[in-house]
Amino acid sequence: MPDLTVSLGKLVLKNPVMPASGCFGYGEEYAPFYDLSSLGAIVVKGTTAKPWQGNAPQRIVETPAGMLNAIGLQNPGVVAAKAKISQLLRYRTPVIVNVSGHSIEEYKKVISVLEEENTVAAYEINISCPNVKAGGMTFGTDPDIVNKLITALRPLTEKTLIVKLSPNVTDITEIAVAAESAGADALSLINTLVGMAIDIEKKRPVLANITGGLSGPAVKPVALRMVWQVTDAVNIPVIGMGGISSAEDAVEFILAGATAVAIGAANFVNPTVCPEVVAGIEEYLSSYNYTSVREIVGLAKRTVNTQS
Amino acid sequence: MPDLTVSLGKLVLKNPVMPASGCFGYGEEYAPFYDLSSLGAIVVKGTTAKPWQGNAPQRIVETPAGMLNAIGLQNPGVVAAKAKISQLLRYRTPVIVNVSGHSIEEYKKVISVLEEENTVAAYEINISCPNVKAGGMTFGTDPDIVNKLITALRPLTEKTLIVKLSPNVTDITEIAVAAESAGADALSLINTLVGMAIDIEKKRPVLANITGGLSGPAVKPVALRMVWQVTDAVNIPVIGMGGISSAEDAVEFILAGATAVAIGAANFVNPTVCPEVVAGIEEYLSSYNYTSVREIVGLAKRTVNTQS
Amino acid sequence: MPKKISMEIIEQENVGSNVYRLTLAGKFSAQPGQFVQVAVSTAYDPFLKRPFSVHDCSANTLTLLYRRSGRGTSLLAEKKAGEKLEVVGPLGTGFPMVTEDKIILVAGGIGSAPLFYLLKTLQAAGKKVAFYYGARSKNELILREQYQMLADEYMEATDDGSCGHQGVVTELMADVLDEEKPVIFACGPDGMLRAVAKLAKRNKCRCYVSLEAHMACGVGACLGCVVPNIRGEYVRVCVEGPVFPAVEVF
Amino acid sequence: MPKKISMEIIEQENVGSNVYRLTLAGKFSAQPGQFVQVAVSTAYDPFLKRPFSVHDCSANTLTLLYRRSGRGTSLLAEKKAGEKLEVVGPLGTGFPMVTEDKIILVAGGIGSAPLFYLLKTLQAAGKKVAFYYGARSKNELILREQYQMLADEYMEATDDGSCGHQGVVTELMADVLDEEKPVIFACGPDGMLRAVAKLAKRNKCRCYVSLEAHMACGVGACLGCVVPNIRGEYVRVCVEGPVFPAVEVF
Ligand SMILES: Cc1cc2nc3c(=O)[nH]c(=O)nc-3n(C[C@H](O)[C@H](O)[C@H](O)COP(=O)(O)OP(=O)(O)OC[C@H]3O[C@@H](n4cnc5c(N)ncnc54)[C@H](O)[C@@H]3O)c2cc1C
Ligand SMILES: Cc1cc2nc3c(=O)[nH]c(=O)nc-3n(C[C@H](O)[C@H](O)[C@H](O)COP(=O)(O)OP(=O)(O)OC[C@H]3O[C@@H](n4cnc5c(N)ncnc54)[C@H](O)[C@@H]3O)c2cc1C
Ligand SMILES: Cc1cc2nc3c(=O)[nH]c(=O)nc-3n(C[C@H](O)[C@H](O)[C@H](O)COP(=O)(O)O)c2cc1C
Ligand SMILES: Cc1cc2nc3c(=O)[nH]c(=O)nc-3n(C[C@H](O)[C@H](O)[C@H](O)COP(=O)(O)O)c2cc1C
Ligand code: FES
Ligand code: FES
Repeated sequence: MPDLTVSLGKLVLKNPVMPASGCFGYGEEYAPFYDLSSLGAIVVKGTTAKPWQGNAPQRIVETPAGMLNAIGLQNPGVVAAKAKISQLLRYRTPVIVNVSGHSIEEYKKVISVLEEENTVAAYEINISCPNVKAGGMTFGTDPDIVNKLITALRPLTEKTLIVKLSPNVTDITEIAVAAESAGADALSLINTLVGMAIDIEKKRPVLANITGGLSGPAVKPVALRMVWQVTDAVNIPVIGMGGISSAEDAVEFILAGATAVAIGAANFVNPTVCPEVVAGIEEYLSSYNYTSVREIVGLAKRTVNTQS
Repeated sequence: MPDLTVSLGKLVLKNPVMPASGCFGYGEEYAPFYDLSSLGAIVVKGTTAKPWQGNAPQRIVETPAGMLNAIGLQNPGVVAAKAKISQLLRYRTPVIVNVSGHSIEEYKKVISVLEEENTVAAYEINISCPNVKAGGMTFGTDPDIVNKLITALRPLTEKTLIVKLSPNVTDITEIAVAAESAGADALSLINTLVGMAIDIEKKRPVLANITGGLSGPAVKPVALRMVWQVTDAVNIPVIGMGGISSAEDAVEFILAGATAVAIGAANFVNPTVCPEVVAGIEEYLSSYNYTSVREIVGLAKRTVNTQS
Repeated sequence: MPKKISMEIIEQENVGSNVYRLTLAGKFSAQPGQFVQVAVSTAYDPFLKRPFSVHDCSANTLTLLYRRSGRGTSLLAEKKAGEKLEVVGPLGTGFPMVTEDKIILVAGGIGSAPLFYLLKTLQAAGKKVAFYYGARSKNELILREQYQMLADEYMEATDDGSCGHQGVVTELMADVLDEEKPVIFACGPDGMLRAVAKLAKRNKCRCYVSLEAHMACGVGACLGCVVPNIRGEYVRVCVEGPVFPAVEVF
Repeated sequence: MPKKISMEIIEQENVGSNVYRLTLAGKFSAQPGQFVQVAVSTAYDPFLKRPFSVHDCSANTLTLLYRRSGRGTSLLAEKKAGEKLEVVGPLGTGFPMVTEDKIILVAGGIGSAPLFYLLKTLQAAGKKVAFYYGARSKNELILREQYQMLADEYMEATDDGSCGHQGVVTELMADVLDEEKPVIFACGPDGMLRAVAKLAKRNKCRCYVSLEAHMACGVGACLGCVVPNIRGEYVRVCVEGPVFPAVEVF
């Protein structure tokens, strides 16, 4: 049986598969479908200092091979979230909290509150949510702001600090390098691409927020390219995501350079996709006689370099 | 019968529908399927000063609701292209030539050669091709270079000068404004999103070029959002494209602010999509009693502004 | 407990203009008012599953009643007996069990779908159930005969007068509410639900409404399907609903 | 002239391990070696049409022979008689008419698909046609009986020796080429085509090969399907091909 363990900074995962933030609630929602301890990690919804109400509905719309969402980071705030997070500890798998805010102070607040107890395994700093007016994505498109934010958060915790990057930029490697040099232990990419849909009968945008974030299989080619680029540019591990719906998709990301993968919208379509992907990666490794998933991280790059 | 005519600078089109560059060869390929004079315009393949060989195969790969291409602007060069273009005049519809190059000089050369005769109705300056090593997209991601390029080309022709923008940027409105202020008469958007795919059996990228350009229905939400943004930022008309496969899609782009639309990959799947979209737009207008397509350009914005 | 289950199509019948009754085989149980998410394609387009109320169910079958209205339902309508469908469910919070003996069900068009199973369940529990059915026209009173036959009382109204009272169904209900103070369970278009809720409030009747919303996950994870409650908080139609006390949401 | 045409499935037969013969009704004509593009879905995923050679055609039918190998062909294999398929064709440049009387067709596995129509057309024109059929194993010599019955000469080879000569099909051809200088038409895997072309060259026989490439448009507009010719120029498999003189491309 191939070894599926991977490391993100200090954090060791039993396998490289986790749900993507915002697509798995606070974990309990998918507990009826399988044993959550089969996940490499549980990643919870974007959490802010105070409760956020989120955007007005309509919040989601289906698009070709994907969907747009404009949830607007509805969440009960860090204090209430903390209680929910402790419930997840019984699954004996690391819990990663996605952290959001309008200002550096708000991000700091979330981490400080969660650091009071030793429940969280890692923080994923969301600098890329396209659906909130201030903060959110604006943080993620400017390398200087990214550097400032991560520099401010780094001293607050010894835990693995993951920075989640926006794909809505000219050069994602620039942001990746900024996060790495400010002390990030790992990177997550991609968050959603900004998109929209128009209702031609009502003659107005379908989403109340006008624009939303595109995810699902449609974005996979873009996500994969960015993982390929970023893993060329930094030395910290990358969690690849964007459209992963099968083990084959996950393997593409790992071959492109991702150390781990996260699955978002596919959970909505197939509630058991995460454990299926774990099993499928294992099968793939076995069929080619690899002894560890770590052997194939970035393998497609080495193939290209050898051939050319 | 509603009026379908629209203007792009000095150029008047009988209807707002045209094929997207690179998806319609030099026009003849689709002539067996319908009368090309039913098109608002014919847009031909990216044309360069000298012949370009293009990239090695494999050049295309299907993706969820879309495709990646890495053609690399294979074309016979402007002199040979000129002959093909004159063949198109018999269709009595304007011919728009997509112009590419590695340097400002090369772009200038293409226009100069085509200006020798009065065959071309408009130039679409491609500053956004992701599949060529130098030039191409690099031109399209820096507002200063865009301004310089268009400023250099503007004096060469009195014809309508369209600038085709890349979606692979943090802020597309910045590039749009740069093109407008340098004298562009219209803008085309979007070109393809940079993406990739990996063959998990061969463990290497599917495309010989490694990355390619994503197009088709998958990208429609992103394209529509960018048309919405750009038409807020500039006063020149926009040709909207990216994933349009039906009249409903085309109407979404027009409601978002596009004056005309272009259809790319959908031609490959449905060779008669262009005339079907023309007919469908007309039907839509009739069903809501609009007398002209121009009445609904940007209507979704006015709806939002009225409601909020 | 919801589960993901592959069910075989036993029968697909066209039971009215653009309305289909789909019977699926497989171990399944649900409360009235709960729903399922159904895969309409095995490819990535259409991408999301489609939510449908449980129209009927027994230990080994699940029946859905749906209107062909878009891409997904069109694909669904083409499926034939023998094909398999992936279904996730049962989902959501259905109609509550109540102690009152007199109950009124109010259906608007295809909104009748969940009320068939509810009607049968209530009657099995010994309740007297009146069925009020409204639609634009007679052909949208889908399966009216089955409700007419089963219900203890049956009333109908159409906008165009092609069947029953000409007008809206609430016009038939005012007196009964005033006199009998029944519990009301309603499903149908938003406008009808609001009218029913208003009437219920005025007559001090308890009223529950089943809502619709665009859904992605159907299990409470994405927060895509929310509606504002009376306190302005966003609640999930797929978990806290689809059935809500009318006073909570209107 | 290619056209877009909606054709009805008359028959879909499984004629071998994972191989299907699909017969479609509709006005259609083509040259041997030409191909069609077939829509495998009405949704946007899978997105592109799939290219298949004309296996046979008459004034009112088109027959395809295809191997189920991926998502698109799996969807195609599920289609039933009575369903409609959108087809674009005929496309490309097929096998040329030649003046020589002795012709050898060389098929590798499913590469036999276009050679059936070619065989019949050549025989109708009075040619003597030898059919050389190679595959890994007997079960991949799809429809071998039909070729055996029709061809003027028939030879077969399998890698595993389960049928005919054990080895590659080119091993059977050397003598004939040397003596009779036939024209060779070949379709099959790239390795086989190259071996055939090499043998043809050595024996100074004219040789035509039918190539495959990943296609988007199928009509010459996208430049997606190119292969390098001997001058290093990229030529389109969908227009200049799929049949090329072997000396042009190898
Ligand atoms: C809890 C619940 C129960 C339902 N029960 C039934 C039922 O029993 N019978 C029935 O006919 N319909 C029911 N509906 C509505 C049904 O889900 C939609 O008619 C269906 O999703 C339309 O899909 P489509 O692909 O044909 O339409 P499209 O318009 O092509 O769908 C596009 C997207 O919008 C969503 N959508 C479209 N219309 C609705 C709608 N009215 N409500 C929610 N999402 C929608 C689709 O799910 C899909 O994601 C129910 C909806 C909900 C939320
Ligand atoms: C001119 C021509 C004629 C052909 N004739 C036949 C025939 O008669 N019988 C037959 O069985 N096959 C034929 N093929 C191959 C056939 O097109 C592929 O087997 C088919 O496209 C696979 O589709 P899929 O969705 O099942 O595979 P997938 O791998 O899921 O397809 C993914 C993408 O790759 C393309 N693709 C995959 N394999 C091939 C291939 N071998 N060649 C070209 N594109 C490919 C698909 O078209 C699609 O765009 C022909 C190919 C060409 C180019
Ligand atoms: C409904 C929804 C809510 C999301 N919420 C968050 C969030 O709170 N924080 C975050 O960093 N990303 C959020 N995302 C982005 C996902 O985590 C993921 O980056 C993106 O969806 C791409 O993956 P996918 O294509 O597999 O969905 C959300 C995505 C969706 C679809
Ligand atoms: C095969 C192919 C070739 C293309 N070649 C060009 C080109 O030469 N010049 C250009 O400006 N855009 C080119 N494009 C981009 C298209 O014109 C269009 O901007 C893009 O495909 C988005 O539209 P679509 O989604 O409708 O295909 C090409 C696209 C494809 C798919
Ligand atoms: S549909 Fe996802 S929370 Fe309700
Ligand atoms: S497939 Fe488009 S040119 Fe051949």
